[in-house]
Amino acid sequence: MADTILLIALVLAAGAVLLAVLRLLRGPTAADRAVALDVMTLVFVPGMVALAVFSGRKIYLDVALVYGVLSFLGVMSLARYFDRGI
Amino acid sequence: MTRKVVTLIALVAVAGLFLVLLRLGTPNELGTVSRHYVERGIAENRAANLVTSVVVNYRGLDTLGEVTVLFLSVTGAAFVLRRRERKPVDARASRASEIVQTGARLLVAPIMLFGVYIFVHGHLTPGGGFQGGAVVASGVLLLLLADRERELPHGLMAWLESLSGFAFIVAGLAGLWVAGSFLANRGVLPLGEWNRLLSAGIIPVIYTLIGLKVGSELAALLDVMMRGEAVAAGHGAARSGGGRRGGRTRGGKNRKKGGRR
Amino acid sequence: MIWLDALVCLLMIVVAVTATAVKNLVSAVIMVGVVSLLVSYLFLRMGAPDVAMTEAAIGAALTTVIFLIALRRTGEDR
Amino acid sequence: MVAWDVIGALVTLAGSVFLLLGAIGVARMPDLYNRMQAGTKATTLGNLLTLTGLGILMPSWLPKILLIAVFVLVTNPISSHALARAAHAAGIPLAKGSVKDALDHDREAR
Repeated sequence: MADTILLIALVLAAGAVLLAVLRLLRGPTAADRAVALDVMTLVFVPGMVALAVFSGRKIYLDVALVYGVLSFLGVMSLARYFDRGI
Repeated sequence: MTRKVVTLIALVAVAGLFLVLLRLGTPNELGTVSRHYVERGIAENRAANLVTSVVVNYRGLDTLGEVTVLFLSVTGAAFVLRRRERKPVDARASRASEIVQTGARLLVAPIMLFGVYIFVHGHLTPGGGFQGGAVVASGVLLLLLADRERELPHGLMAWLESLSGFAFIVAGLAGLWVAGSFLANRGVLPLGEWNRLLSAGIIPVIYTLIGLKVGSELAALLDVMMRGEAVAAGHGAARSGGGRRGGRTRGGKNRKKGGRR
Repeated sequence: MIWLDALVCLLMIVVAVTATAVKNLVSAVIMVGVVSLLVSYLFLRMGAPDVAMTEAAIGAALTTVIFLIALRRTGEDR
Repeated sequence: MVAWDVIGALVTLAGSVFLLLGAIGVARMPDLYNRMQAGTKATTLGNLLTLTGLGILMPSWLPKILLIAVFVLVTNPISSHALARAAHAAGIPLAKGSVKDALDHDREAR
């Protein structure tokens, strides 16, 4: 029961990644691509946590934590670049 | 166009090959050296994370070389980009908004604390000096993104960087004196109990030194690059004159549409 | 979950090839960031948390910002 | 304790539904600002729900997973805000059907 539901959730998340990559490849401006990068990070952080849960290794959580803490800096530096701030 | 499609197909084929190798290519038995690390590594160094004892102890000289390479590249970048007087690179540069500045003030301390956690716990959890140093430098990056004109404590950074490099060498020489080989772990510090913070002898000390060194070096690199004079300043200004607003993104869009079809 | 690994590998290759082909350099930098994210997930999937964490710490922010500063300083951003 | 497993899986499913909806918005919306709206609000909610569901599945890890969730919750709006403002300042146009540009109005007034 729970496994089936989790499998469906995984398929939905994979679909979200596919759509975000579509926008990344098509996106007319660089800012659209930055949005796609943001969405992909937000999908992959729970993906890494799910990998940790399924494989039962708590140390994998540290990697997800690094991405959760640092990913916004990439988008923010892109924003400051468009602003001519860096 | 055709060439791109052919390249894409070839790369997808290589990807399929890699997927097959992912399942088939794992070797079933270890070599002599790897078997020694796997079987005796925990007993010899008592580090819960075996990778750490390979990186810092068994391949310690290699790590010293990596730190030196990073130091040399940062020094080179600083020599190329240094400038004497301060002036904004672009007069049209805008300041960060209030929300970004407040968020930066709020988040710098947690991010740096997280970096310190990564390199202090290098012998217990994944990560170590390089990763923790990169996270600390990202905290500095957040400060610089919120306010470009911010003055970092350069004297403190220079002292941290050189003292930690010096202490790394001293730790290696201590191993040479006590145990007879450079960067040896045996007998320099007590090994302690497995999976505790104060364990694994000299490994956490060295990883903390590496973390401080890498963090201050990367922060200095970011600082130098952000303040650095535009190499092609006159050139760029001449080309960007007029129609600047939106020209970059929209022009890029049109060119790209032509290019990708 | 081999289909998920295959999907991630495929997406990684497609994004990497597009990063070399795209004309706008800032877009290429963003795509390099995406490749770094996917490769970090793959490292984790293959059981190498240390390598994955290195990729995450370097690729999430530092490479992006260093590329961007270099583009700005050389005036090659158009 | 089977019931908690099912509850955690259901919360995870709800979160991934939001992730998918956000990604559909990113792919289908007409201009950058609408895409950003879908791609940051909906996916942040999906991210938080997914992390909570996985935390329910693995209760002893809940503190660390919630730490990740708190960081995402604090950091992501900051970067989206900065990106939206920067895109507006760089002159990326609104969609055809837009009726009001409040930020532009705000800048004119100042």
